[in-house]
Amino acid sequence: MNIIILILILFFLGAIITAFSGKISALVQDILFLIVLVVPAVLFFTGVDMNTESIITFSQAQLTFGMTPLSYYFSLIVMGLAVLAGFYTVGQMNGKKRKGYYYLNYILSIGAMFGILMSKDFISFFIFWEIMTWASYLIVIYNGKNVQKIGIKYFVMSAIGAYAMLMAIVLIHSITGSFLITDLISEYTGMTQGMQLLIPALLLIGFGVKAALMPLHIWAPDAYSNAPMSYTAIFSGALSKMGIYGMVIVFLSLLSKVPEGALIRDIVAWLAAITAAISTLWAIKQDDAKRLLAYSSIGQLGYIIIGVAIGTPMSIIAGLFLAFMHGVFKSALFMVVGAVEKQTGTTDLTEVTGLIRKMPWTFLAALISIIALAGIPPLGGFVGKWMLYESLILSDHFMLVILVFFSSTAAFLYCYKILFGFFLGQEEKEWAHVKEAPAIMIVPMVILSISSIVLGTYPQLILKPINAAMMSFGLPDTYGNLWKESILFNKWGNQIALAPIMYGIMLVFVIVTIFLFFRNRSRTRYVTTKDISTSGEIIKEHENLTFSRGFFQPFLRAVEPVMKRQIDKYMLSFAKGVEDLFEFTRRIYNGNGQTYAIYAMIFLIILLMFGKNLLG
Amino acid sequence: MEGILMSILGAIATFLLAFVVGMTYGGIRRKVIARVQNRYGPPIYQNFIDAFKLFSKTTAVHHGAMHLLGPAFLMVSAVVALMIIPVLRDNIWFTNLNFKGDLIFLIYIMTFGPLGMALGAGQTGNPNSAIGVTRGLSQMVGFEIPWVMALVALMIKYNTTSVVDLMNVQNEVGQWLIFQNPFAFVAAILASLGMFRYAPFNIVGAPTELASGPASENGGKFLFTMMSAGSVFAFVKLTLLVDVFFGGASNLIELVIKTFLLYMIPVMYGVVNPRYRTEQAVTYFWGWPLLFGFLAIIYSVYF
Amino acid sequence: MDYGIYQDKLTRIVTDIARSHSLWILAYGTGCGAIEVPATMTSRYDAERLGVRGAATPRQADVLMITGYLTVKTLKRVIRVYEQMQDPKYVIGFGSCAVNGGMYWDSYNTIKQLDLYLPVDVYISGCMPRPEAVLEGFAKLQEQIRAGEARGATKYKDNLDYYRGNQKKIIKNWDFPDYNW
Amino acid sequence: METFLEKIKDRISVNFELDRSSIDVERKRVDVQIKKEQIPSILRYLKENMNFRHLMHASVVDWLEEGKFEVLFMLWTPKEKIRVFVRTKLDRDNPVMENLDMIWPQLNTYEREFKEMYGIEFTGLVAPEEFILEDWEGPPPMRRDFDTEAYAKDVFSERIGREDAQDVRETIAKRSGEVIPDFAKKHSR
Amino acid sequence: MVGSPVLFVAIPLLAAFIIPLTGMIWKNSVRIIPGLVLAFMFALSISLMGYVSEHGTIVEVIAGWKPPIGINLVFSPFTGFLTMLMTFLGFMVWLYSYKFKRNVDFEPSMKYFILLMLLVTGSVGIVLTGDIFNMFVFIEIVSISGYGLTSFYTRRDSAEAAFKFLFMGAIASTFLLIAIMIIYSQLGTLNIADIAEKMPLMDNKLKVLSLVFFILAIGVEAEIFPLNGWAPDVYTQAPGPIGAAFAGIVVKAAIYASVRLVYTMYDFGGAFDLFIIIGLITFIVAETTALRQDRLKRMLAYSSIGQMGLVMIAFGIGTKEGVYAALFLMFNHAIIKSLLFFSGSYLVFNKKNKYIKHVNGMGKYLPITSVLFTIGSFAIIGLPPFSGFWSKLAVLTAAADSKMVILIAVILIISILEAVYYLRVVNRIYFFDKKEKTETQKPSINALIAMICLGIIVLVIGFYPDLISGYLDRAATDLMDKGNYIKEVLTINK
Repeated sequence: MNIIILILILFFLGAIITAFSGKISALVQDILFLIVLVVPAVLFFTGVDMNTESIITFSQAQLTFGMTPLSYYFSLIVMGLAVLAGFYTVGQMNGKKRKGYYYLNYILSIGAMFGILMSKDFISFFIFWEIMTWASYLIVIYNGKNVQKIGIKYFVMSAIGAYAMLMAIVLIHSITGSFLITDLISEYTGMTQGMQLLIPALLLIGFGVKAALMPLHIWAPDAYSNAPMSYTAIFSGALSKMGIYGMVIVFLSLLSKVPEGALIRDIVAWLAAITAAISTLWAIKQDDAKRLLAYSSIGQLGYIIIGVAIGTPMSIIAGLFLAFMHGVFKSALFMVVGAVEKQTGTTDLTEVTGLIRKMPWTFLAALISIIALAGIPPLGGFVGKWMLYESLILSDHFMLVILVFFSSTAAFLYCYKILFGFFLGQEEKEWAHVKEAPAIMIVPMVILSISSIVLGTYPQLILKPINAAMMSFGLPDTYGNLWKESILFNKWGNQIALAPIMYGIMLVFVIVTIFLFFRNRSRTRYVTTKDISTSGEIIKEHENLTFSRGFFQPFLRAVEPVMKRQIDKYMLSFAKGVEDLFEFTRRIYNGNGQTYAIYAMIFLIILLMFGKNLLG
Repeated sequence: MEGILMSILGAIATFLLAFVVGMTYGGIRRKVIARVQNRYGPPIYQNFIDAFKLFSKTTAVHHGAMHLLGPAFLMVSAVVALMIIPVLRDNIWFTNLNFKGDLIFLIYIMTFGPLGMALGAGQTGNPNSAIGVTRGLSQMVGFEIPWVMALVALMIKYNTTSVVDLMNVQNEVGQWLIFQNPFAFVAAILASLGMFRYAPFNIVGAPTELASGPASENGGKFLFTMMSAGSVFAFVKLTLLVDVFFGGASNLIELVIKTFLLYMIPVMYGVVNPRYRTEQAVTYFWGWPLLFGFLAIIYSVYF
Repeated sequence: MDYGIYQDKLTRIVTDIARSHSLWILAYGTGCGAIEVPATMTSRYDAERLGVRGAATPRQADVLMITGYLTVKTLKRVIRVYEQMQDPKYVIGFGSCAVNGGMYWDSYNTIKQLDLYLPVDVYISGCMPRPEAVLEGFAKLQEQIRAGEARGATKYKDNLDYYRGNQKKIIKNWDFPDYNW
Repeated sequence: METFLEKIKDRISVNFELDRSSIDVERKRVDVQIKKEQIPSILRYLKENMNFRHLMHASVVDWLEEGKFEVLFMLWTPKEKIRVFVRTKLDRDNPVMENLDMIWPQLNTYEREFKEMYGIEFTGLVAPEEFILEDWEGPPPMRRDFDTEAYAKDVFSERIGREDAQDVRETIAKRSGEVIPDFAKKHSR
Repeated sequence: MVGSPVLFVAIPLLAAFIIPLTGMIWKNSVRIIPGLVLAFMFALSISLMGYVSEHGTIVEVIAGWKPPIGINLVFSPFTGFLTMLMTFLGFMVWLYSYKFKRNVDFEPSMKYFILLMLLVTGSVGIVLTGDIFNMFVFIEIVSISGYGLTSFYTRRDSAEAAFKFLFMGAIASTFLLIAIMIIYSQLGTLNIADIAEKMPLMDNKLKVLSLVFFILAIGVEAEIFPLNGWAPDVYTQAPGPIGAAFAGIVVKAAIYASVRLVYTMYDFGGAFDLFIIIGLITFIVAETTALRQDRLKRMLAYSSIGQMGLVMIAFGIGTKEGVYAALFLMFNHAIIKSLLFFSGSYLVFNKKNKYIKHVNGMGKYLPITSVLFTIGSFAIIGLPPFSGFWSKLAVLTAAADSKMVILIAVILIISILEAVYYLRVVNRIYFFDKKEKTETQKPSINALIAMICLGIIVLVIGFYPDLISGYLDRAATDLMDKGNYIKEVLTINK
């Protein structure tokens, strides 16, 4: 049996077995869950190579599975995150209800993502896409809060995307007579101009929903924040990347081949830039860590989409690199929030304060991930952002640079807010009992944060697969002279020379830190955060002076004109208008037999009037 | 071995230069403010005395690891920025790590310090610190936009993100960029008002309002670290402006003259202005500076 | 004063000179005396030329200026502020109220002898002292520092029991944190 | 104006049983005295029915000789710009009164002050903590029978040089040759 | 050949007469015998299908009169497929309703099972017959048993619904008869194959007139807009399983009739456009109306109408792929909608008005039924890997091959609405708290078996659509090949 099929079967059978093994014991269920995640990952990393291909034939369609360099790259994200978040999940779900339901959908969605990446034709792509959608939908409504609003919003937006994609798929089929992705690519240039624009546009709508591109993003904040955090790590880290994956295919193999593609590319890039800017502002406004990170995810996906959409080799590298990094640090952050939620029971940034001494490891993971998220050297986030700026400037997208810069500067605001809200500030009596999260939750977070450090210094670790993926799209081999293209590094010639800089920074960091930190630490004593200068007032035990409400109020006042207009509201009022319209059609059926008879007569008359046309 | 020793010595020399110049400029600023207010003012070396006193003060308490690390972050960021910026043009002195001095790298590494400091300030538990930090971050969003617009205008025009390349361009043309794209200079200098955080943009550490904001729990050596990092930062910012708009400096005297003249702009603007409120400080940068930024970009793209 | 590693006399002299020329004051404006501080700082008298400069918080300050009468309630805050200041630190009692209660000598809640509770380095008399007097007070303080005599902080630490005893006599509900340096 | 003030006074006296009432045309004010039981109702009446919405001030006078505390509420109407003084007398030995801060919330502050300074009890008053006198254990200090000098001598130590306890006023008068009238000698410290 | 198609008609009719008699002896025989008959019919259809796939179409002549004069039954891959589907569903409905309301008296329950059997028989007859007058007769059988079943509960509302149905049915019968008369007067024959052959001889105007009358008449049963006003009432008022029978059996038969008209009897292509237009309007109106329903069964009814519109669209595309898609849709719809009606009836079992809000929190009390309902919902929305996806894909592919881009867009947009209203129900089942303390009815074991069977079919077809795609393919080829039909029917020698 082919190994890809084997992995898929393992996932799907394993999901069902895991779901029902809860009847035996919770421990067995946990172990099975981990086995079902780890074994396919091991199989994948050892057994799958670019030559494995397998075909399942149906009368309607041929399902072709195989791996491309691009899907290998994305599989790295999915498989790695799935395993890490899996361990985290076991810790987080410990003692929760309906574990079977959760595990089932978790594994199903992972399997579906893997299926998407391994699909070489649109039918299996779409099937797995939809499995992923409803599995994630079922997890989004796991908590059962506001299901009618959030769940329906997510599902409707997904349905819009999926049906747009489906339409594109059947159009492709009608033109090429095949569902294979490679056939589409090879026959794309021969299509009519209308189809050349329509098909990518429809596909982009489909992918844009999952990648939370602007007018299609309205589901994301609610869905991200309502799912359990261990899944949101997957949701934002891996699942949204499926949209990116599709976009890469559309942009690189379709739109870059026709001159009209530039229009769509620019539109998407602009939408993405606006998405990034606006959602960053919204993230600043949030007081709930989950929602904050949700908006932040949308913004970060915006950068990735910009990189992919611009389409110069450099920007694609930037986009793909950021996609990986975003998977790493954003999952770590969601895990941090989940850990805090588990230990304190809330994610409200205005309530929880001063956990740094209670949960030091969690804080460390949060700190490193936040630094990566903010794009500050020497961590991984910076490398991606740097390449993005470079590529935007070199390709003369100057207004996009400004927008991206604006949003990434504004991102510092929420970065600080989340660190401050949970971990800094005064220690409160209410959280005095809080303990560090269990090790099974800590370890994945720490591994992820370490990888953001490592990838900042050694980006070539993932630049190699990125390069392979890009070469598979016919782009030039940039791995060797990647940095030549960027004017940054020509002092060191054509080798990858990020490391010396980063070493330099780290050296300075270590020297100064050791000098100041340890020197000061040995000479000073720790005093509690209640011992602060407050005009001589002695802070009582029940008093907490932490500044947490209305955190960026002045800033938000400054940007209020932008924030007043919400797409969400427009869409809702549109939907409401449509429903009212349907109320009108409903009245056609008024329940009166005579009316129905009149309808029949009118129908007869109309048919007779147009009877001549029936002759054809 | 010798090379390493030399580069370490060079780094120390750069640091000392930046420290001395930055501190002296700070002293001059105090003197200027005093004179504008019809006072005699402290001596120019007053900042050195203050720094030395702070350094010699006992520092007995800290509020936790981040509090200890905050000033260290600030210092790291200042030193790294200093190591990267090309101090002198065509001179082997003071070229530490600067791999042609990438602008984007510089912008980011310069935000790293304040953010680290903000974390340190956060852990002290003093509400004033956090308020100051939020103000500072808000203001940063404000001034970064025109600042980046000005830089992007130049980067697009000359298709480079390197400071050294920009300096070379000015040398080849024989004309400073301030004359080639005056709008960019105006936008950048207006943005730098916010960057220096002098009045009217001193909303972060407003002493009478916030009890000096992020610094409010830091005394002694912490404050000394912050003060010297601030001086180094001031030097870095001035050098950057000089490099980008005034063709850099080929020797120290030229550098000092150019930076001093530039430094006087925010100082003079500050002495005659009261303090803004936060949203005013943010939206200030989205008015005229933004317009100049647009003009700069349009000018560099179409002319 | 705890000089720690600065045992060397030359270093001590240099630091003392630096300290004397960089006095960051924390003006505890308890009474009417607070109005004289701005006059001292601004253009006519300009205390900044002596290196005197306002500090925002006790952590940064060197000099605690108690400008005016002290009630029991404010004494508590003043002690707290003083304890939060970092070594070396000096206290200036400012105005006759701070010296001996002044016109509130028979008030039911005015402290009439500040040095029972805090080690005062310099008293500036007057009701109110004029800025010239304030400047002279600073000059005196600088002299003391340079001479190595202004050792209020050490005195306070060494005789903490004495000061605490006096303080506790006045302040009934004692809820201070421990003095930690 | 006079008739107008009279009218207001009449209107009050129709509704409430007043102990004493007068008008002051020059200062545009009506002055009424009333039993303490009727204070809440009269204040509410004045506030709601007669548009005296603004509580300007409330204070206490210690009539040591009478053995009474006089509590005074000054109300003001922004429309006619007229003041009404409502007074009541409490027994000095047992100064108890009803809590009034539901009529004007700012009365809470006044009541806390009266409680600390005069020892007047307000039944139902909710005060979060001490108002001015932290850790005060002595008698209410603003009562006229409280001997502040003795108290200060007892609690605070005098700085040496102030033992003579000269009266400042007298010393200055002696130095400058000023003649202090008799009535001012006793209680004018 | 194991049996003859005649048995499809003969056995049930015979049984219908015998049952009252056996009922006097053994009460339960009234329940059981119809089930046996239906099971037999299903088995027969399977065996005949096996034969047909090897030897080709069976044309059974009744009483020895050869076509075009005599009455004949045509068991082709197309009709056979539909027969199999209908008999299977009929059996499922019987199985499901075997103990559906214990409190029903003996007398009505007798009526119920006989009528159900007749309903299935009539539908099968419509499909199998090769003669338009016979078709009329079978339509009347279906209608009359349908009226009876609608008013089964003998309540005011069900009587009203039945009356509406009757009213529309009467109009339909009239026009059907007129259309048959026109055909007969012009061509002198009633045999479909014969008519198809002679059709070019007929006057164009009369041709159009007769087609219009046919469409009007059959459209009532086929629930096309605007002739479907009776349907929601009937679905709501009839017993739960009867909704499934209507959606899965009767409507399919009617659709078959109209398809047979357009594909075989008449020879002009404009009718295909008419199919698309009517189908589209039906689809849009029904689905939008379903969105605004607050009662579960009405919602299902409108959804059913909408699906029929989609089937019409698929037939209207007119290519082989279109027919394939339409057949696939019919199959899926029959299975899935029956599943939804079956499980939905238990979810709102003891409620008078059967509001959607009554399903709140049922996931906890009726887990299996709820899961089945969820599967059905997901399938009918067209989510992979359930069976509904493949049929939807087939429709869209067929439309795309015919370059009907706007049609695809409309179908997909309306499908979003479908997703919305089904998900509302599913959300209510699982994530809302049960409000009032109404007692819930656990499904009886036979009902559970029926539902699970259907659910398994949904899943299996979803994972492996090739199970039936062979049948569908042959059926589609059969329908498209008009000449072959005529030849096979007319050249029969026996």
